[in-house]
Amino acid sequence: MNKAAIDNQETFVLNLGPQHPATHGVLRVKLTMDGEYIVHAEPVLGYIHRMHEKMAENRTWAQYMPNTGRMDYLSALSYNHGYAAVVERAMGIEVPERAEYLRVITVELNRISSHLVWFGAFILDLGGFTPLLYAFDDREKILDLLESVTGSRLTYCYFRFGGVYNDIDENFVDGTREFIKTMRKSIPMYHDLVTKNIILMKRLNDIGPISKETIRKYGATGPVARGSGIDYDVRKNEPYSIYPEFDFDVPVYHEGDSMARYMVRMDEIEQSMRIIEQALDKLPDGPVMVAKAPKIIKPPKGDYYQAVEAARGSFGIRMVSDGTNKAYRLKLRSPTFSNLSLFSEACEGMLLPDALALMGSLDLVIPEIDR
Amino acid sequence: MDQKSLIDLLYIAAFFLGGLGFALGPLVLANILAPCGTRNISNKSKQYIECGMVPIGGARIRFGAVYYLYALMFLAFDVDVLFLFPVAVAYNHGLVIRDFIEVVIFVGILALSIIYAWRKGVFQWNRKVYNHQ
Amino acid sequence: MDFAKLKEQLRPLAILEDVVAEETADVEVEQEEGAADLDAQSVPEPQQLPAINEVDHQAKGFDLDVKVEADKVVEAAKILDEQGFFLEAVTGVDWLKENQLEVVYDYCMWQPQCRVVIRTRLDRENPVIPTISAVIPGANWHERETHDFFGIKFSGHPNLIPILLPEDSDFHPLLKDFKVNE
Amino acid sequence: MESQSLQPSIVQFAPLDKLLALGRANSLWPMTFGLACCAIEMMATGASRFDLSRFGAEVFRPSPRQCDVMIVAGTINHKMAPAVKTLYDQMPEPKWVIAMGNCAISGGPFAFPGQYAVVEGADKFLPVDVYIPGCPPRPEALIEGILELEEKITGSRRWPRVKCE
Repeated sequence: MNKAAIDNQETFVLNLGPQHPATHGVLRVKLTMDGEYIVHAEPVLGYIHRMHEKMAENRTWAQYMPNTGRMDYLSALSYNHGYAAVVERAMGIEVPERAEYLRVITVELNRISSHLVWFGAFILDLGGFTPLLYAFDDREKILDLLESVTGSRLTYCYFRFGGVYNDIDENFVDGTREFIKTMRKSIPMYHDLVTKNIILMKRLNDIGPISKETIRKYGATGPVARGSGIDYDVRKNEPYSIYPEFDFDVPVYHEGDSMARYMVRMDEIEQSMRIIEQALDKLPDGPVMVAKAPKIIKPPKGDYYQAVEAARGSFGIRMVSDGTNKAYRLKLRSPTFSNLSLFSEACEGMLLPDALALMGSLDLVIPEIDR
Repeated sequence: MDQKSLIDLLYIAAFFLGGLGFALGPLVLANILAPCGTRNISNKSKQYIECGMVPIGGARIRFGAVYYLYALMFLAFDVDVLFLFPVAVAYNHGLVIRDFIEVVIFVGILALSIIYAWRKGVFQWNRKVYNHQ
Repeated sequence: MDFAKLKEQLRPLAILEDVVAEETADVEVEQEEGAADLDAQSVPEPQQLPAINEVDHQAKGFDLDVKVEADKVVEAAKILDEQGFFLEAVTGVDWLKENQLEVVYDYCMWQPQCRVVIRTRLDRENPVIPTISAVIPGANWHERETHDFFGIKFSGHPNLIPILLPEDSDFHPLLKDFKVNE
Repeated sequence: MESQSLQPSIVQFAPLDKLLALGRANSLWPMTFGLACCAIEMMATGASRFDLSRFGAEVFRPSPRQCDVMIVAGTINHKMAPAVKTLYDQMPEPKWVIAMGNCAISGGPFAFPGQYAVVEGADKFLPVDVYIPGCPPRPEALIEGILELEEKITGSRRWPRVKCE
């Protein structure tokens, strides 16, 4: 884009503003446009900054658990898991076997529901309305299951330091198996309805290519990285909880375009179901909460880090504790913050509708970016 | 002004007034029935819609000619459809091959402009190149 | 992961800390001239060791912890960037009692799994640290956010305007002595 | 709140106004104004199981010029407040505001002493008509809120009220 076009007023600045159907929240992108082509895109954040890190400093450790469900409300249980795991690592609490299994089952169910919301919203961005209704219909089944165990539909607060607070019963197990049966029938239907649709192929194939180097330079993780051929999944590379006991594979596509990221998430739904089935088969009995759960949580002095694989990437918590019952500093490393930071470089010179397809394939949840 | 042409004039007048009514009617109704004036806090009612933000820069800039060509293409399709109405009324005595050929020729000539635009690459929407470096 | 090569490269950057004697003394103190630009004014009577220590991943969550001088951060970023690390996060911590601000850089690697933490301490009155966004563009936003919350000035940063707070905000909320004025 | 009161229309007939109110109440077009977690519950309400279109409110218009009701679904913070005011101004009359979720009612979990970023409640600068508590409120609660707004517009409630046993 040569300088002549920019300064003699042939470009205009367009606000892909806070209130926009395609930004799925309050992300604002200042687009300098030359006709339909984007010259420069500059995301502006902070429209839903809710002081999660400031709140960590005047809440006790247990009081902060509901906050973790409100950062990335689509995969809230992974955030519960990250927070519980970092405090357990600091205090050296051993989580009983059954609680670990319950954690994995609920986190993977939550990942499927998050991918279903992404699927519906992404195809909505590209213009198709019906897949959203199918996806939300399946998702409601998951929400019923998770609601029967955790009590809430979206912003979960199910984990405790040392286990989970509520055990599952028989009809949760049957309900989950029933759900997996129906989900295995709807996945081919999604592929026939959407993936094999020529319009989607034309809208996604080699649109928004992101190279491995860009991914590494910006620190993007999760399905965005796996769409560009990087085999990085925190569950496999830095095993935590009991993930090593399940055999599931990590879908990696090498094209690096929006279709690759789309296919990675669609295959991940299948992998999550495999994990859930294995977890349900090997579900041990026993307590769900650690025997002598410490009443007052006072992690020892020092700083600790824990990364978990949330639906959007590797969510990390750096916890600095000074031995009191409140966190001294809690840094939340949100995956979408880094995933979005490569957007302005990736969408240089693209058509506006293609940039929206790229933004949809990055799967953004804005309150998680602004924290 | 014999009887028959008067009735025809009446038809045209009725058709015209009906169209006018359909166009202006909602405007008048909306203005008299809706509460006049909107409540506003930072009196930005008249500001252009730009996702809640203040629009940056004016809209009067030199933009690409491709938009203009796109409008021309719409015109070609629109005129095409517009003339098909009287054609449908005029050729209403059954399927006569001669009528069919005439309509095909009519539509074909109008379609020629679209094919011309297709070959010239209007639909590719590729970027315009600046030659004044 | 074999830390040896990595530790060798990062060793000259680590600041010299007078470590209590019972620290593993197998690492001999090599006071090579190259460290002239370090703050060599503290004559090392007590045993001074470069502050690189391998950390048990299970207990702390990362593998290598390096304390670096404020102006060595860009060099460390270059070394880790060549090794194939990517930047996870930039964290600011406000140590009010020691009147210092700490900046922690988290680096991570895809294959093989390894987490390196680069720490540096800044004086609390005018915290200035060179930016690493030239080496790692991903750090651009992380540094802007740390500047938002702690007021740490990243010298050389392309556009150090608030990213999460309103554009015209001049307060830094995560400092321990932050009081809401209205 | 400094916004003026609702000015009456030029022509006013009681039965005509009742008819208009019934029409308006049963075709409320909400604005896609999802800020945070409540937006996902709003989408779930619009989707297939809870189906907001049974009450005529499933047309979510992105542009404020074509909406009747602004559902504030999420947290308003100081950086977003001017945009919310602009959007409210740009909506044509008659317009209503539903504050969905604790954040829109009173700042919710983010209203703590010493907080610097959240506007504690949409009614600090918007004339809110219906408040829907919950964090996030269930889709049934949002539907109940829309029925509450319909009752406020027409004066009578057409749908049966759920008697909690």
